[in-house]
Amino acid sequence: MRKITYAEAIREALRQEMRRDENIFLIGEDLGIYGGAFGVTRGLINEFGEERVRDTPISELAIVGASLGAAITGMRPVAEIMFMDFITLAMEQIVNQAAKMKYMFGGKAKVPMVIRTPAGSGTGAAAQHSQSLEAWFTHVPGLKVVMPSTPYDAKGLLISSIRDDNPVIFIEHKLLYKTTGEVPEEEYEIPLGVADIKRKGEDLTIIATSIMVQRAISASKELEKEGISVEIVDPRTLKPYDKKTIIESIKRTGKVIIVHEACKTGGFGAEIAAIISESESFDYLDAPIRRLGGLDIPIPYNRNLEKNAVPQIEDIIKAAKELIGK
Amino acid sequence: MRKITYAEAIREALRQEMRRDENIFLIGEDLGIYGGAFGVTRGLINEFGEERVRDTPISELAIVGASLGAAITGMRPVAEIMFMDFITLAMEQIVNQAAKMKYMFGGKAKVPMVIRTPAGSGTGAAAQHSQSLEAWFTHVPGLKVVMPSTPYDAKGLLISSIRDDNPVIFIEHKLLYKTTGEVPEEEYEIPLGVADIKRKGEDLTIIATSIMVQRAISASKELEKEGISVEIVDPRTLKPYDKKTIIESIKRTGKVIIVHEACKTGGFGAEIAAIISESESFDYLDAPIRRLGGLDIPIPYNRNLEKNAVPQIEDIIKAAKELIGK
Amino acid sequence: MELSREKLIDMLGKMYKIRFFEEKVDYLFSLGLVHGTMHLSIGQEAVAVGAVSALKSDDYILSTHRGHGHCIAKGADINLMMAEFLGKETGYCRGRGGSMHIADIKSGNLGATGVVGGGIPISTGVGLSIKMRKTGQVVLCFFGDGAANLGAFHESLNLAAIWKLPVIFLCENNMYGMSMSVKKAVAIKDIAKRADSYGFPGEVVDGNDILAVYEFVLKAVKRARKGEGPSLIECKTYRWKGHSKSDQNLYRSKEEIGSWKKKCPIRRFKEKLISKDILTEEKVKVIEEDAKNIIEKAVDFANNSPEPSVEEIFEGVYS
Amino acid sequence: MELSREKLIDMLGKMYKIRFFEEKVDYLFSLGLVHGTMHLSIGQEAVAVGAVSALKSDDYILSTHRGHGHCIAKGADINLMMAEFLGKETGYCRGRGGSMHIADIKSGNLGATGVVGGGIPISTGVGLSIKMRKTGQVVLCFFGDGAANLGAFHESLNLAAIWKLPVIFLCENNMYGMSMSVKKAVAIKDIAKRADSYGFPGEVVDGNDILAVYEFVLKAVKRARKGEGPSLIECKTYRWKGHSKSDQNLYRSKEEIGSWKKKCPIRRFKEKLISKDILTEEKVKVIEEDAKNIIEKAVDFANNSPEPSVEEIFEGVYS
Ligand SMILES: Cc1ncc(C[n+]2csc(CCOP(=O)(O)OP(=O)(O)O)c2C)c(N)n1
Ligand SMILES: Cc1ncc(C[n+]2csc(CCOP(=O)(O)OP(=O)(O)O)c2C)c(N)n1
Ligand SMILES: [Mg+2]
Ligand SMILES: [Mg+2]
Repeated sequence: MRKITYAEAIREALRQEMRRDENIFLIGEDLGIYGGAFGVTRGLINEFGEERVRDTPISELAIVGASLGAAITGMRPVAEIMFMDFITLAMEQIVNQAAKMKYMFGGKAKVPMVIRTPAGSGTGAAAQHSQSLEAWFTHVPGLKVVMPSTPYDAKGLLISSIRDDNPVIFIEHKLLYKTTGEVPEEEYEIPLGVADIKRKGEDLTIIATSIMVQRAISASKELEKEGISVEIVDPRTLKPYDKKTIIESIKRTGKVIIVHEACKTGGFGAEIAAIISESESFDYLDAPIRRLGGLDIPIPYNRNLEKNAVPQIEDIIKAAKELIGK
Repeated sequence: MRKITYAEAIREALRQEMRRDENIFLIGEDLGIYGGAFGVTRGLINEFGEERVRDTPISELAIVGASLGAAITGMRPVAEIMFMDFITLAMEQIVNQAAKMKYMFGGKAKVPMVIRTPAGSGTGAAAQHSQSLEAWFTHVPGLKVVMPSTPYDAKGLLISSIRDDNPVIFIEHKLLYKTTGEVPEEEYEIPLGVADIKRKGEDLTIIATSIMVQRAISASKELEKEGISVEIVDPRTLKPYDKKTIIESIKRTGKVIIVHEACKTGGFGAEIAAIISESESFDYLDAPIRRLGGLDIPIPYNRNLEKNAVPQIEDIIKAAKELIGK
Repeated sequence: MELSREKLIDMLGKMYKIRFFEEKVDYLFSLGLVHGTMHLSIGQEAVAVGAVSALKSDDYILSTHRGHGHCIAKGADINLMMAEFLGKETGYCRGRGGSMHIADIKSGNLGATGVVGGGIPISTGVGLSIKMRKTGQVVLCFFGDGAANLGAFHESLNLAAIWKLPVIFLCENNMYGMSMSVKKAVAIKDIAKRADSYGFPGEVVDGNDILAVYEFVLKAVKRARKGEGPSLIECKTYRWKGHSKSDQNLYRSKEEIGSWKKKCPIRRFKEKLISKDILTEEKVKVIEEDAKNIIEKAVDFANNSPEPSVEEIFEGVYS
Repeated sequence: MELSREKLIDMLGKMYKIRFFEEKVDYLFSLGLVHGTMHLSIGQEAVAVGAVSALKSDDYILSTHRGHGHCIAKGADINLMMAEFLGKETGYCRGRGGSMHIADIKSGNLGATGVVGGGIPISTGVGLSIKMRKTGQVVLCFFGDGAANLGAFHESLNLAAIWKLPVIFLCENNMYGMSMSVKKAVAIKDIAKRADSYGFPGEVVDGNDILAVYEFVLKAVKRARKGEGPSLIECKTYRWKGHSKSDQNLYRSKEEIGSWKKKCPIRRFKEKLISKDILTEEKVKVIEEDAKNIIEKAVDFANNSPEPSVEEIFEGVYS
């Protein structure tokens, strides 16, 4: 099958959906001629024009508010927040308004909107351009949270997110944009809330999100050489999340490592660890749960410090060996 | 000893600290003549005047920004955000600026500021005035997070928070304001990061925060009648949190329930459950960890729905009995 | 006056309904029958009714924490409002929203928000959607003087300006944001002047003169429908009651409150209609009685309505 | 001109240092020696130097993502800046901050922020602190045209206005926020006019004329020191380079860029100083060479500096 990049997969999903439904439009900073800070929307303005590829001033709160207002009156906006760090400016509209509107109004509002935003470190952009804040949004009822790790998933999950009638926080990773993978040309949906087993294995389950899925895959290839067979579960959607697939994998392997880039304390890994420890798979565990997350520090600028601030392939290998007792 | 309310204990801490150090000032909406939406700062303007009990326009982002600017240039502001729900408007300044400034600037900034804010439901104020968002802040390096459950703790922890040189999110609970307890008249500090065992017991550990400590105490009295002896651990500070006290308690009892009001998914209880399941106390557990948290819904207005949205005394009793197998 | 007799009478009736609705809920509250707080707009009825009267029925409004008046002006069913106020299953929001969140999306009432200024960004999106769907509607966004100091105000007015969105930003300046006098919170005389920062008209209106409100909003509506963009209208008015139930009214004087009560917008409009021979004292009495009856019936309706069921507590979180 | 000869020469020297610093880091970047992005202010040097020259050394500044010029104008040690730029332990921020976060709190440089508009709320607190501590200082807050559309701008200017804080809000209008032309982002001609919303002076200045910038800022500084409150100064200028390294410059024309290059603020100032007999071409050469040498030495210093140690990665998170 054709291989394209993660960024291209996202662009293709946007393009195909915009062709299908004229109520879909893009809104955010520098999406048009500039093509987005990471080039994701490049070229779309040529096909769809300024109305539907709508550049805004630097007004994150209003970007989300405008999306929300459009969503409840018949449109299907796809907003972009240029870096996830700046979503801090829009929390009020996301959390108090978009997430709660339907419930607060007795179920009568429909809020079909997507907020795309790139997270993650690794680009040398330091503390205010490198955060991974997905855990916050998993804590907010009314939102859905999606975090694709491959071009294939990015396309299918974005299409599903756009077609969903709820506010979806769609979190991309800057370092994944240029990674490639097989992606069908036609449109397809990947249902929200269904995990994917990225690799089958027997000795150990690694639950990883976003770029950590790729690192876990690399680690598992190394581990395989040493006779350790790793199963990799990618939840893909963090809210709702696919408890069943996670638990069944652990029941099979009896050991689990959870890996994400966000700070370990209070990260999404805590929720997964908690769910496991509350569930029947607790009895199947033959070693304590292991969490790998970012250090509890702001992301530093220096390349070496930056790298050390979040889990790398070697960290996953090391943790796996420790857990297996090798 | 003298008994005063939780609101009075906070006011007393503010008053005594402001007398001690003239660089401390209060900043927020309606603090002065109005005395704060919950009356916490009532009367302080008479002693300290408008300069140091500083009413602001409705500008939450600027309230935090103004506090931060003052803090790095020699003042010690104590800001109030009237309801925790509105802290969503100030996330940028809290998370990107205040929390990261010291690290980002190579350790050279000092950021002594406190943000007081009431959280919690139970007042019939519905979805946008009832949230408990502490988990978000525990996920942000550079912040400290404090959540007192008694008048005694409120006073001592607030004094320590004011004297701390880092940004502290100090989370009060609306329903606790009128509860009373013994509080010394003099000033005293309760170190941040030290849990308190609110009740000794043998059969089961309940880890509870804020108002859930009070509900757990009530539940434990009932459970005692049925021969179930409950130990209650109140972390008091969620960041940094006192892992040692938690783990030791669990090693003794072998069973644990974690209770908080915030939505269960992605709540602080997840972190606690994860820490336990990663630690040596894992081996001592003879039942799965049990988490009780708010339902994953916005807080509804109707009194009965509202009550059902968050853990109540009966829910704790029920969970305890199930865990004990009675 | 382009307004028909019928419409004028309807406007007066709505003012009475608002007044009586709020007096009633104030009373219910004092009996301890209400869980939560509420924000009364008694004294500000001319703004809600005057402004909404300049809209067509399929236009949109966005309301605030002090929103009962806006809803009634937009034609809300008082039964469903009262049921919501009392947290009943039959209420507009199935008892999940309460006083601060009454909404009726299908009638164009896009709801009240408890976050000051929270509706302003949303209104820009509604305007954008109108523009993109080319429906010719407009959206009227209510907010208070206090809201005009939030970042949301600035970002939204700027967005509406550059895209020429059909939004009417209506600032109800009742002189205070909770205890904060607008004189302390804003260093200029008129909030309306802030429109200059965005390049569209800003107007100051006597908010206790319903016809003046109507007239200025109508002008803004026409402008919006023509695609000329947004307007900011500041209606100067006053709330007679405390900010909410926790208010001890320490920040303003009895005299000040008393002087504004003398400027009652309902009496003023009523007298005008009588002086213009549109109504008589007797007819007004009938209108008043009708309004009172509607409120009483609504209380009965609400009282006889079931509570929401706890089994259904999860309903409405997701589509 | 109240400025001493010495000071004028120092100002020109600083402009050269900024220019050469940025040309150098651009070059280092092109060699692949830099991890991350950066934002160059080449073409805007008159704003940074003109504005900061109106301050005393114990006054404060707040800088932006495009902040190298502000730091140098405030007297930063170029060695420590370059070391920070290259992520070294000897840098201002021990390699933790990088290009976007250079700060030197003790010299009054309260740091650069990577969040557009992020420094504006902070500046109000600095102003408040000055006022409460009665130190007679002022704070100069830099931000771009793009930042003027953020809520942070509005809330902060309002706060500074009502409390009469000693803040100078300095908007560097370089015509674009990334690819967004200010003409599309703002519906009025001058951002300075927005000061009217808060009741304090707003001035438009030719940002390529260093003496004009100096003069207007000095006026604002005097006002602030007298306790009369804040000012907004909009300096119209232009950035010659792309927004950042990801910029393909598709949104503006070669002609436009070229026309602004002709208005080079350094050449303009240099020529003025020569025409006023304050400098000669030869002396200027010396100043230029000195500036170049300082930059070269800084690169050496940075290159010879150690990397931060991974063992100390946690240092600085908490006090
Ligand atoms: C963002 C935010 N901050 C604070 C509050 C608390 N609060 C509720 S109403 C109010 C005053 C609002 O003033 P204004 O906008 O003038 O409206 P009014 O109440 O006068 O109708 C305040 C401070 C809130 N609801 N939202
Ligand atoms: C809140 C926020 N939104 C978006 C960005 C991405 N961004 C960085 S600089 C920039 C343009 C800023 O424009 P302006 O304020 O005019 O400053 P300039 O870059 O022109 O100096 C943008 C959009 C950001 N850093 N912060
Ligand atoms: Mg008001
Ligand atoms: Mg600019």
